[in-house]
Amino acid sequence: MILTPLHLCLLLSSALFCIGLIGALSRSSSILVLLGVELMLNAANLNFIAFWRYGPNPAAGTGVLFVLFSIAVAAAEAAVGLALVIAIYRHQRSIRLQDARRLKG
Amino acid sequence: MIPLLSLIVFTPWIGAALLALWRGASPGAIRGLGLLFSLSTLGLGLIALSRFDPAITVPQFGETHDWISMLNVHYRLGLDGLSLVLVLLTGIITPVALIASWREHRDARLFTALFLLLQGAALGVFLALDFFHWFVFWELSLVPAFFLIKLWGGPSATRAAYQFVIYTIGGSAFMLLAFAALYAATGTLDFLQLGQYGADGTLNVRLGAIGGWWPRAVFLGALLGLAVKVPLWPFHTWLPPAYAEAPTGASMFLTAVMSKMGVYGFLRILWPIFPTQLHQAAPCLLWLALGGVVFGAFAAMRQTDLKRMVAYSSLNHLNYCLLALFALSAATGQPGTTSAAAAAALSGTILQMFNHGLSAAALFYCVGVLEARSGGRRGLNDFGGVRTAAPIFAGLCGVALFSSLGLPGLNGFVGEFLIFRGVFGLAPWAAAVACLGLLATALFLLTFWQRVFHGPTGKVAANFPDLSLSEILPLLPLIGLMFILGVWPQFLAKLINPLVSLWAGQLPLP
Amino acid sequence: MTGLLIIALVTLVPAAVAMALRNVIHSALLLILSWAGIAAFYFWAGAEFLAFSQVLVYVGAISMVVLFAVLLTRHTRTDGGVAPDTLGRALAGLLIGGAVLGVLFGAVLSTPLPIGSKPAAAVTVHGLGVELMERHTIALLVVGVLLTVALLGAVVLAASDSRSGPEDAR
Amino acid sequence: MSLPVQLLWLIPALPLLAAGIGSLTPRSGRGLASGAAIVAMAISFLLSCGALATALAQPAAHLVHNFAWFDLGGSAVRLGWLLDPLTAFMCVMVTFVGTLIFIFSTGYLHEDANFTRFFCFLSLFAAAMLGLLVANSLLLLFICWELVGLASYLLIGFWFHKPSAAAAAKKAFITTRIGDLGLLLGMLWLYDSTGSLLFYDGGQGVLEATALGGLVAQTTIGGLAVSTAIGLLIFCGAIGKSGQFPLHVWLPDAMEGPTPVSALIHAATMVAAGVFLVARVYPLMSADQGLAHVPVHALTVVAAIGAITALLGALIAVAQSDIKRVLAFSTVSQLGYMMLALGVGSWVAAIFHLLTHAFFKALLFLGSGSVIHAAHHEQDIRRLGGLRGPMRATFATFAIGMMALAGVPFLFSGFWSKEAILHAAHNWDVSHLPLYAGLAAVVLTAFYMTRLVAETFFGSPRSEEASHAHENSAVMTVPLILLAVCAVLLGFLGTPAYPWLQARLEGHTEVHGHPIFEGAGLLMLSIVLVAVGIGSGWALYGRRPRANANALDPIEGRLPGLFAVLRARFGFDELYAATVGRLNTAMAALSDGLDRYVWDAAVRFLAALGEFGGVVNREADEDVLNGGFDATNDRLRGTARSYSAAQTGGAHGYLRTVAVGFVLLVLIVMLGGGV
Repeated sequence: MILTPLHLCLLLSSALFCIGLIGALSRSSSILVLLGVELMLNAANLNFIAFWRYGPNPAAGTGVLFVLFSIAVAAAEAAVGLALVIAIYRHQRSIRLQDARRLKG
Repeated sequence: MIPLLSLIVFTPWIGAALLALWRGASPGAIRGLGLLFSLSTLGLGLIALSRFDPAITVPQFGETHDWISMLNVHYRLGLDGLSLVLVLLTGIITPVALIASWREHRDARLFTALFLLLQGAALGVFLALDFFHWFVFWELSLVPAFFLIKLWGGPSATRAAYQFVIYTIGGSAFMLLAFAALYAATGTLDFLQLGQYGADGTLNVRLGAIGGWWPRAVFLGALLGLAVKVPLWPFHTWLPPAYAEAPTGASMFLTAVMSKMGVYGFLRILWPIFPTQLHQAAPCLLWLALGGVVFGAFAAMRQTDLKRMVAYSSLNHLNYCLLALFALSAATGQPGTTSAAAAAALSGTILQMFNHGLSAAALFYCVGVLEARSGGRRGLNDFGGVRTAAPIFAGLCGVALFSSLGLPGLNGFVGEFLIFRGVFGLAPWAAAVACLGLLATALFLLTFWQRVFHGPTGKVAANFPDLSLSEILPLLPLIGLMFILGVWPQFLAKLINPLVSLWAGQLPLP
Repeated sequence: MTGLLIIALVTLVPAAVAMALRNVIHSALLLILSWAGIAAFYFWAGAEFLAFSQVLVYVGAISMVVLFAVLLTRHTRTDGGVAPDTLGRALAGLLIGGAVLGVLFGAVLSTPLPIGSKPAAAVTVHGLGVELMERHTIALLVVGVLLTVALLGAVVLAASDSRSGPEDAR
Repeated sequence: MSLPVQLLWLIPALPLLAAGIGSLTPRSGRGLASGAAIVAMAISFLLSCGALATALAQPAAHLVHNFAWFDLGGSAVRLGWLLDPLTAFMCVMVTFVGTLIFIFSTGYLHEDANFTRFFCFLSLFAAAMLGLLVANSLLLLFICWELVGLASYLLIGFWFHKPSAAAAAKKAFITTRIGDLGLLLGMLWLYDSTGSLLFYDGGQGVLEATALGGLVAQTTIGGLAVSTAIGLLIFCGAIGKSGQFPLHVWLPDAMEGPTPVSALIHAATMVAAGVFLVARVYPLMSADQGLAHVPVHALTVVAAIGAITALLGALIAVAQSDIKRVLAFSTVSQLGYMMLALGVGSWVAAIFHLLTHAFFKALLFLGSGSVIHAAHHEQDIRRLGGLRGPMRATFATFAIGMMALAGVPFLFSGFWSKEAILHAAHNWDVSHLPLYAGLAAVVLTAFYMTRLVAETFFGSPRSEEASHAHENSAVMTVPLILLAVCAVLLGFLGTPAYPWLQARLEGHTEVHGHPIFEGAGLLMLSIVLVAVGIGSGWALYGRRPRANANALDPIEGRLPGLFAVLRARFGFDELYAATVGRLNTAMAALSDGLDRYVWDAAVRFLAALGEFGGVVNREADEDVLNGGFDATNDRLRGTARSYSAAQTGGAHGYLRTVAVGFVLLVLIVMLGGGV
């Protein structure tokens, strides 16, 4: 079993992902939940770069482009998500995620 | 370029819509509007007549628009000699029938609107060249007819109306299925295209490819739908109650125009599209048509209700048309068949359609007058001596009776003579048997005339005012045409002759 | 290899602390550090342009937005009190997160990953631009539209509704 | 003055125009209607004389003028006018007799309320008959033929308020229509075989050699030549119209009409049409004469029917007591003579007799009309009597008519024409039976006519009405006198010594007479027979006039059985009522029953089936399908409720579920030995 740099990169991204996940699962502030989700997204980006870097054809730049779009989408997501938080706050006078369950089926 | 045919079809519907929307219309306005819109057909029909070139045998004034391109359905209208004759007939009968209904005071607005709806649907049937909207018009005509019978009819009108509609729809359902199969096999619903497939045998090949019995089943379906409509004996039992219970105007229209839709269907659809199947079935169908001619006339003799009697006479007359057609189809390809006989049979059929429209409508009108004068009675024995009290009425009714009887010099003779001439050339024994029908017709029509008009003046006839001028008015065009066509049939013959010659010439004669 | 370890430390430790802190402002500030670490990783991996983008977007923009959001929602009730369900949820989160971590680690470690022999060719900014404008033009346009729509949506959602009546306050 | 054939249509058109005027004239316009009718008829008479002049100028030619009526297929249905001596003589006769009858009618129907209508119908009748005469197409002839039937229907039923008149009119129309159907079929057959219905068409007509040759060459059912079959079918029409056995039953009933109508029907128009028809298509009827191996020749049938009718009519006439019925049956009998003549091959003799008969029968009917009018519509000869005194002009003319009909020798026209027929029958080589029937009818005719005159005019009045009778006005007597003159003179056109009429009819321009003694034996025999008839009649009825109206007839007293049979007209009416009438009723009942109990029942059964299906369907819907659906729905709803409990609305829970699910999935994949 040889630990290559790619393995390390993947372990890094996995750890980051799990930190984000734990944050998102355990915190009740919706802002922090969003930040956790943001971390998970970043962890995924790390994987793209890692595979691009150590993949068979790094000259293509596909991974870079993918991450670039991903960042753009993440920016949009962050903006909309935080705006939602503010909207929820305005209605609920609270940013606790467990209070926002009015859409329950 | 004015879409003349669309105008012909839809102008009555515009009138119907106007009447339906105009809530506070006065009776005078309703009558005027109704008459105006129903006369539009005659006016536009005359324009078509003036521009019509009889020498061109394909449908003229054609209008083709894509409609449902996914189903290869097109909006196609066209007018050939046959359609023109029927459009003119509709144009003449509808205003007359509307005027005859003027004594109908109950909800005249709805009555007139329904009538115009019926007129438009009938015209659509005569002009459509694509099965899709042809069938829409065909079925649509039942709706106003149903309400006209049910709401304004006699005591047992509801039953008659239901019987009429269900029976007819039952037949049409089979026809619809048949055409669905045709569409599946050929991918088109265009009559002319289908006619071509029928003539060159493509249709049989394609239907046969589905299954061996399909060509026959499809033919039978289409036949059933049309046979009920005409009606071919013995699919006629809806006819006497429906005609008898309907209000006078509706009876006139039903017998004069709607029954023609069936015969038209035979000529336009069944005969061109299914020549081989019809040829196989014709010897059998010939018996049925003969049954209609003979039994229809004899059954009429037995009726004591005048309207039922006239209804049976309609059955008898319409079966002459079918007799000619079936004789033609049965004889196709047989030795001894001449195109002269074929042309006579076809011309006779078309003329008979027009003539029967005139005379049957006039007879129903006369019975309607009797009914109105006697407080709703129309028994054969309720009258007597009416001629003494109302000589003008007796005279006009007599002309209608003798026209229906086929007296030479009046219109009925020409059609019947040609049919007999054709049938004799194609199936001599059938012509000989059909003569019985002629005799019985004379017998019951003269009985009608004798019991109602002759003899000592009866109770009803004692205070029986003669026709007023406004009552004579609707009869005059009918009676006038009876004389004109009786003496000068060339008027109609020249319209249809090139078409008929073409049809007769196309038959595979030996 | 060392660089990568340093980067991992810089990235993971602030992230973990940020998720554990009670004060949201502090969490946000620590996360900026973590994002910077990720930018460093990009740089290390040879994607310089991405590293700059990461800095600009996350460190520059998103962190500011987060801070604004925190400030806007802060003044009434802090996320202070530990509700009865909070502890249980934290425990469940740790448990599940640990499980995921274990699974992922197991998966990564049990997979042999051969590495391409070629060293990474530098992707130039010029090359990226050409790629974006030629092969991915449509995607670029779509992203542009997406950003515009997201911006408008965020404005609409966050804008204080002046007409908000009692039924909105429900 | 001569009339070109192109204008021949004017002859029927003028009375038609008068009919149109009459139909539109209000009841008060008596003068207009009758005036128009008489003037039109008189002008037609002059035109007919012109036509006669044209025809006699070239008697062998058939002058025709054909035209298309309407297009049919590649050709057209064509009609036309035909002018030959036959047409011309008939036109002259019809218009002349018609004019006199019209004039007579103005007096006879003076008091009738429907006077204008009467003249309208009369003109229509005459127009139809004239149209029939000038037709060069069997189709046009048939059209006019039917119109004759219509007009006779209207006129016989003129007094329609009398149920008997209405019934008689219907009977006449229907009975003749039975024959007409034969004519129709014959016409169709002819049309189908030759492609034309024109009589003469420059070699293409159906009566010309080409067409006839074709028709004779083909055989049909029973080995008959097609021409024979067609001829017999056409003859059916003649049987109906001319009151031949077995369709003679309508003719006596037709006496219900006003007497001028009877005169017109019996003399000039309707019954003559049948004889004319056979004479017109004579080339067709006689085309099969050359064939040896056919079962029957058309003309043989004609002769047989004619002989039977001649004898039958004469026998029945002996026992009738209504003055008009006696004359009616004498018409039947005389028409039988004409048919006999046609059958034995001498159509010119038939036409000769037709012409003379027209005059003296019109004379007799108008005379009887004069009597009836004078005696206030008393028609029973047993209640008349003694009219010789008060009605001198009527008596004199009636007697002339009677002698012409009975065939009193030399002076009277009936004698010559009847002799011509008997002579022809004598020369017929197939059988002599028609001759014997004819000779028997000669005796009977003389006998019953003597009886009629004796009962009516001799003796003393036997009723109130008869005793008050007096001579009618000049408008009625002058036509009688004119007709009487003609009844005498007309015979000299066709005596054996100088048979001018026959020669012209046959198309010869010069006349070949025979010495009168050539057939002297037959001539003497018939003179003797006439004498026997008149003598026995006078012996029975003239010498000892009936005492009162209820006295037994002398024959009735001696041979009551025979007399009853004759009076009942051999029971033909009853026979037909029992057979044809019943068949008809049965047929109607069958048709109606089929409708009611078979077809309608079938429809009802189908409807009931449908209804039953509906009921079954409803039950099935409510109990089975609906119940099943309801249960399924309940269960679904319960399940859904339990599932929806997982839908907490809390984002944490969802995220947690996803994570757990992810772990589980990965574990499954890894432990399952997949990747």
